[in-house]
Amino acid sequence: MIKDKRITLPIAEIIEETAEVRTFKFDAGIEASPGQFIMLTDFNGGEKPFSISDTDGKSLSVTIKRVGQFTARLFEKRIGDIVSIRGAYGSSFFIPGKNSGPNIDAANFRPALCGGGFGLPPLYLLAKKLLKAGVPAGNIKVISAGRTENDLLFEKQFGGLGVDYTGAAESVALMSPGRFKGTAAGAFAEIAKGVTGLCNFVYASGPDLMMKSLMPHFSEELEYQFLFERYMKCAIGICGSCVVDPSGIRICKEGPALWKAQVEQLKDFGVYRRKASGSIDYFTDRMAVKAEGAGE
Amino acid sequence: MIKDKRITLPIAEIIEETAEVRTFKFDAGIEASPGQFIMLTDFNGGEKPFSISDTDGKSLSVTIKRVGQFTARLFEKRIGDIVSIRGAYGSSFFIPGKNSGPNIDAANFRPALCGGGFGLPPLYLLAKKLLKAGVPAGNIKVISAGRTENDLLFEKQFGGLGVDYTGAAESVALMSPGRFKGTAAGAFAEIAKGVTGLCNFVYASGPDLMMKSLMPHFSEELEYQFLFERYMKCAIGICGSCVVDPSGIRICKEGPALWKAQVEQLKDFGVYRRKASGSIDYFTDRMAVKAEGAGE
Amino acid sequence: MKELRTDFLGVKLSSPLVLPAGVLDISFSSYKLVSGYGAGLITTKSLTKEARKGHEGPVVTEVEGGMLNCMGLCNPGIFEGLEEIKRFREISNVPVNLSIFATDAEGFTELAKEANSSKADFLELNLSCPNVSDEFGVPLAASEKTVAEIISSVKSVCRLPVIAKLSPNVTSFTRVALAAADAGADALCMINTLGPGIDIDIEAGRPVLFNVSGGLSGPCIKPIALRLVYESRKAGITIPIIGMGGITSGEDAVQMLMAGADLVGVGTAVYYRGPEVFEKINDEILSFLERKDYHFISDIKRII
Amino acid sequence: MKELRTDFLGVKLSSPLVLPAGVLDISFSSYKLVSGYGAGLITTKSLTKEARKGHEGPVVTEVEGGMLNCMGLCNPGIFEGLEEIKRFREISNVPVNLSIFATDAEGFTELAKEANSSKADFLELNLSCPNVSDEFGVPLAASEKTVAEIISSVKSVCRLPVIAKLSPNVTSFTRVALAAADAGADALCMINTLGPGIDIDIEAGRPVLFNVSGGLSGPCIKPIALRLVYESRKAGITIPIIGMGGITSGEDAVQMLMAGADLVGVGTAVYYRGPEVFEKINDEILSFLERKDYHFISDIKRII
Ligand SMILES: Cc1cc2nc3c(=O)[nH]c(=O)nc-3n(C[C@H](O)[C@H](O)[C@H](O)COP(=O)(O)OP(=O)(O)OC[C@H]3O[C@@H](n4cnc5c(N)ncnc54)[C@H](O)[C@@H]3O)c2cc1C
Ligand SMILES: Cc1cc2nc3c(=O)[nH]c(=O)nc-3n(C[C@H](O)[C@H](O)[C@H](O)COP(=O)(O)OP(=O)(O)OC[C@H]3O[C@@H](n4cnc5c(N)ncnc54)[C@H](O)[C@@H]3O)c2cc1C
Ligand SMILES: Cc1cc2nc3c(=O)[nH]c(=O)nc-3n(C[C@H](O)[C@H](O)[C@H](O)COP(=O)(O)O)c2cc1C
Ligand SMILES: Cc1cc2nc3c(=O)[nH]c(=O)nc-3n(C[C@H](O)[C@H](O)[C@H](O)COP(=O)(O)O)c2cc1C
Ligand code: FES
Ligand code: FES
Repeated sequence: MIKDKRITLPIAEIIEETAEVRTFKFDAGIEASPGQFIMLTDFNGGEKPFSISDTDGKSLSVTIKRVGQFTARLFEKRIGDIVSIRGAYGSSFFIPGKNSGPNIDAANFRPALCGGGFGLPPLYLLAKKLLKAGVPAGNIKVISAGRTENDLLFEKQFGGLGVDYTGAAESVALMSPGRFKGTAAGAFAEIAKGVTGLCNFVYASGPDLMMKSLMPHFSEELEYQFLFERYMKCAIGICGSCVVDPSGIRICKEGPALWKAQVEQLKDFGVYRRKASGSIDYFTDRMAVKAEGAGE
Repeated sequence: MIKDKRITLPIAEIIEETAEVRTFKFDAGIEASPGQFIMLTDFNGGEKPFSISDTDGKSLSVTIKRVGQFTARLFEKRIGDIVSIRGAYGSSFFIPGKNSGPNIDAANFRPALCGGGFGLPPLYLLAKKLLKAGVPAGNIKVISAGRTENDLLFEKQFGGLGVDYTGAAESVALMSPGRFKGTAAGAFAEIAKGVTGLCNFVYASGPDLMMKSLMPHFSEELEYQFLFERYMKCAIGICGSCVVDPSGIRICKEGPALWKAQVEQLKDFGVYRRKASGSIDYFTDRMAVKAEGAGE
Repeated sequence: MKELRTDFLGVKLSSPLVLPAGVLDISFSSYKLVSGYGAGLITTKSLTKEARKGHEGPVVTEVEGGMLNCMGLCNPGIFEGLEEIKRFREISNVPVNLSIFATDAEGFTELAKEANSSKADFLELNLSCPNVSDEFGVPLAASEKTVAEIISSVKSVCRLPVIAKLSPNVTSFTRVALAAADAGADALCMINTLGPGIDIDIEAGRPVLFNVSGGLSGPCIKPIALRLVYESRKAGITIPIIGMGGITSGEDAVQMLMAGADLVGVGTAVYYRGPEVFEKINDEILSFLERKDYHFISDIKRII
Repeated sequence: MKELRTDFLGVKLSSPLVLPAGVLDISFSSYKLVSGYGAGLITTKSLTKEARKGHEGPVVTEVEGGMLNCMGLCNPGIFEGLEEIKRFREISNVPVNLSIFATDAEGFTELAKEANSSKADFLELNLSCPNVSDEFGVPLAASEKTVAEIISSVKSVCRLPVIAKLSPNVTSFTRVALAAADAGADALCMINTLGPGIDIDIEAGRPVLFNVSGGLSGPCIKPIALRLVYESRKAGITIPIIGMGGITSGEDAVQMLMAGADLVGVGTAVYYRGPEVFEKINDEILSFLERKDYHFISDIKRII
């Protein structure tokens, strides 16, 4: 019996989110929770991890940014083209009353959802599930970070949640003219200021440096979960490619969603990542600036 | 996942039934129905089929006659010696209300159980299960065939069923001085005479020629099941060693308990058996005489 | 209309599914059973000159993903074996592949001569029995030279198309495959059982099989079978290939065809899905053709 | 008192369980994770002179009874690799087996020299990578001569005990094992992955692995691993053997010891039972010793 069945199927729908970001939808009935990811390949070289940005049990979406060779090839695909996915993999985000975490009930749960670049889409699925679990829409603060206004993702979708579920989640767009100008961290501080006492949990998802830049604004007792990206090859916990230092946490298994207590142990967080070979790749100042400044 | 797990364990008990027949009991919780068999080995050469003569779900017994090298070696074993069994295998006997067969309810079920030699013990388990299914003890006629009185098996056990379950099954011993003298078939005819109209099903278990010799005494509409012995190697339906002609029935899978309709198709029944090599071995007159005369 | 019928060395088969040597094929009744369920070609148990009763039991043991067997080439011998084919011919037209086994070219050739007068359609040379090997565990026919010798010799006397059944347990499989084709084999059959392997009963502290080791078959050897078929094609083998090793479902059979096989053997799967497995796999292949809008088996052959 | 402690080439190990090359062993954190769960010896990913990013994905695919992988020897290169061992040494005393890979004796020898200055306890030569082979799919080190050459050359420069890791994909395994022992290997490690094998996606009509084929590991290769260990002993190998291939449970580990191994590798089982598998198997071995009233691992070694 094969535990990990791959599903090969045509692309059902392609949605252009921005010039560089598209959502690919598949008629695949995969059980998945927010924060989890799939591995996707077209059998032409490369199999890459993508967070699940939406699922209703019958269909599943991933939202992909064109960054290199593999994603560029995906952007040439049309509806009906065949790709192959496996998963869902990894740990998922806390949902009050659904899985284990702090003892807060849905009504009193006031989370901030901070996403940078393609870190935002998994927070969309999270927001949907939070609403479904009974968290009042008005309790949910979404902070989206993008380089320019054009990079801001899922503004409409988050707005739509307001329509679908009473009391829309607040979508705060940052770092674009006419809105908040600054970093994700700055926006979080701003939000936190505005809603003091109202935010008792943070979900963050994006580049290390963006997530790390949020932390100085956290009160000591604030509980959080960060969604990590590390180089993934097997995604089933055996190759060691995605392991973080020094705890040996496998981002593909115990992650990608890590708890505060796990994050606090990390010594590579925001400092370095491992490349495909396993060699250490230190974040450069340029990257730091890029990440801090662009939230991506 | 392994479907067919072998159980290796010490012999829990050895009961001397006759000089040449012993019952070996194991503390093995194997699901088994009457008629089914196990494969038994001591890892010293040979793995052989033996019918289950008793089981209560927690322990299991087989009753073995010393006939050749393998069984002789078994007779040297002591309690605590380790052997290995796998199974239970094959089809099982009809039990009214429990599995499919003729539409007779337990109360009106009046079976004759005809066993020759080591064919008798599986009928003991059958009798227990019939009683448990609600067949009145008085309805069950047991015909045991043996060479001499000393070869008659399980007389006490069948008697014991009378003690355990009200209305004992009748144990008719044959071909021994002071009892019925003649063949199993003769005994069956006698019984049938004595209980005309009372017997509406026959179970037979023993050498081909003994079972075949019963048939002339059957009325045309009489339904029956015979328990077959053929050379067995794999016992899981792939090696082809136990297949009977011309239907391709595998005695280890579709058998060993065959229905009338299956028996009627056989052309090897009572004519030949296949040897370990697969070559055909015709029953000789001597064997026929032995089988007819001695029920073994 | 989707179509399972296929042509193999000039003989029409109703299905590409083959009953391989050694599984439910001791007697004509077994052939009948299996062909009745839709196998397109029946291979006999490998026959030797004399009857062999095979190894003492246990002769099979289930392991993760498959099965070990050390039947030990039990068979009734060539003469009784040919009788079984004759009996089958009286009741069925399904083609028969006569498998033979010997330990040298002379022995194979002698048996091949007997095959000339048989009712079989093809002659398969079992060059790969893992139970007959030298002290270092090398199968008799691991060498290109021996394989070529046996095939040429058999071809020189045999009127039937000759199929060489190869062993996966060699360092350089494709070299042997090429040697077999060059020597005149009309088709190749791959793979025989892998290994062999050992199962150990830890309670008894003994090997489970009395012969200690046995050939590995079943689902877990499929990846290796697929590779050897694929690599044989890549190495330039153009004669037909009967691919086998772990084929249990229509998906498996389609994979085998895609890897480059012309026919597909289904052996150990009988354990998992019964002799009905042939009917089931035929149906599953048809559904696949239907769903993907292919028409013939040939449409999917060698497409990877 | 039952005892898992064991001695291996003069080094004390807390358990006979070994993390084999290639599984959760890119970085010191992984070594820590796995040794924390009770592995007695940690093998590094096979290191090459330069960093290698490995093959494009998909690089793994689950198959019946196991897994195919074609990681492609991704590793950070010998220098960064030795740094990982150094980092591990700062936090743990669990012995480390440094695995290296090169394509010829010269390359192995160059790497072995680096090993002299490392914190590793043993040097393992990966002579058996299925991903580096000639056009006929023959692993570089299938020949007795090449194996002997590499080992002698490495032995002449290396201060660490040398373990030769052998490939099961050769016609005559025990001959290669004997050659390795004769050439001075201090221990043997067997087996590397089997095959390789191919998995095919029938919907796409494509091989699943981008490298087409990958080495087979996991439960289904255990029978073959057990046989090769057993046959090595029978052929007269007396140096220690690290046995691996599909070991997933205490029962499996006991089988491997009974077949003749001194230590037991546990790789792919991490997929089925998590990194906790080492703790679980240790416990399962202890229960077995308890139940059968054995005292030491050595009591069950080679008893079949
Ligand atoms: C848990 C997780 C979730 C992700 N979710 C999303 C998502 O929802 N949307 C999205 O657009 N991207 C997501 N990514 C990133 C995505 O995998 C990479 O953008 C993609 O692999 C880039 O491939 P490329 O060939 O186009 O670019 P490349 O030029 O190969 O690489 C560009 C960047 O992607 C990273 N990358 C490349 N291959 C991998 C790999 N196998 N594993 C991890 N990172 C890799 C590189 O480190 C590099 O920083 C996620 C990554 C992880 C680990
Ligand atoms: C379904 C079935 C149920 C059986 N139940 C019992 C039982 O409850 N009690 C009992 O004493 N015996 C039973 N037998 C018969 C038992 O298997 C043989 O007596 C035993 O195998 C003899 O082995 P041996 O080496 O002692 O004798 P051998 O000298 O080897 O043979 C003596 C006889 O046993 C038969 N035999 C040997 N090996 C096998 C085999 N592998 N499969 C079938 N027959 C074989 C031979 O054909 C021969 O007629 C049963 C057989 C079958 C097929
Ligand atoms: C019980 C058994 C007996 C076999 N006997 C033979 C044989 O006599 N001759 C032969 O060439 N192959 C024999 N084989 C090998 C099969 O023909 C086939 O090559 C192998 O089992 C792989 O296919 P499978 O996985 O579908 O069973 C035997 C296999 C099994 C399981
Ligand atoms: C993902 C993966 C990577 C591997 N990488 C290596 C390697 O770099 N060097 C090596 O000698 N063996 C490597 N192997 C082989 C293992 O060390 C081991 O020999 C084999 O997997 C059999 O053991 P198992 O079934 O317990 O995994 C690798 C195996 C796997 C599954
Ligand atoms: S990607 Fe292989 S262990 Fe996580
Ligand atoms: S004993 Fe093998 S098929 Fe019945």
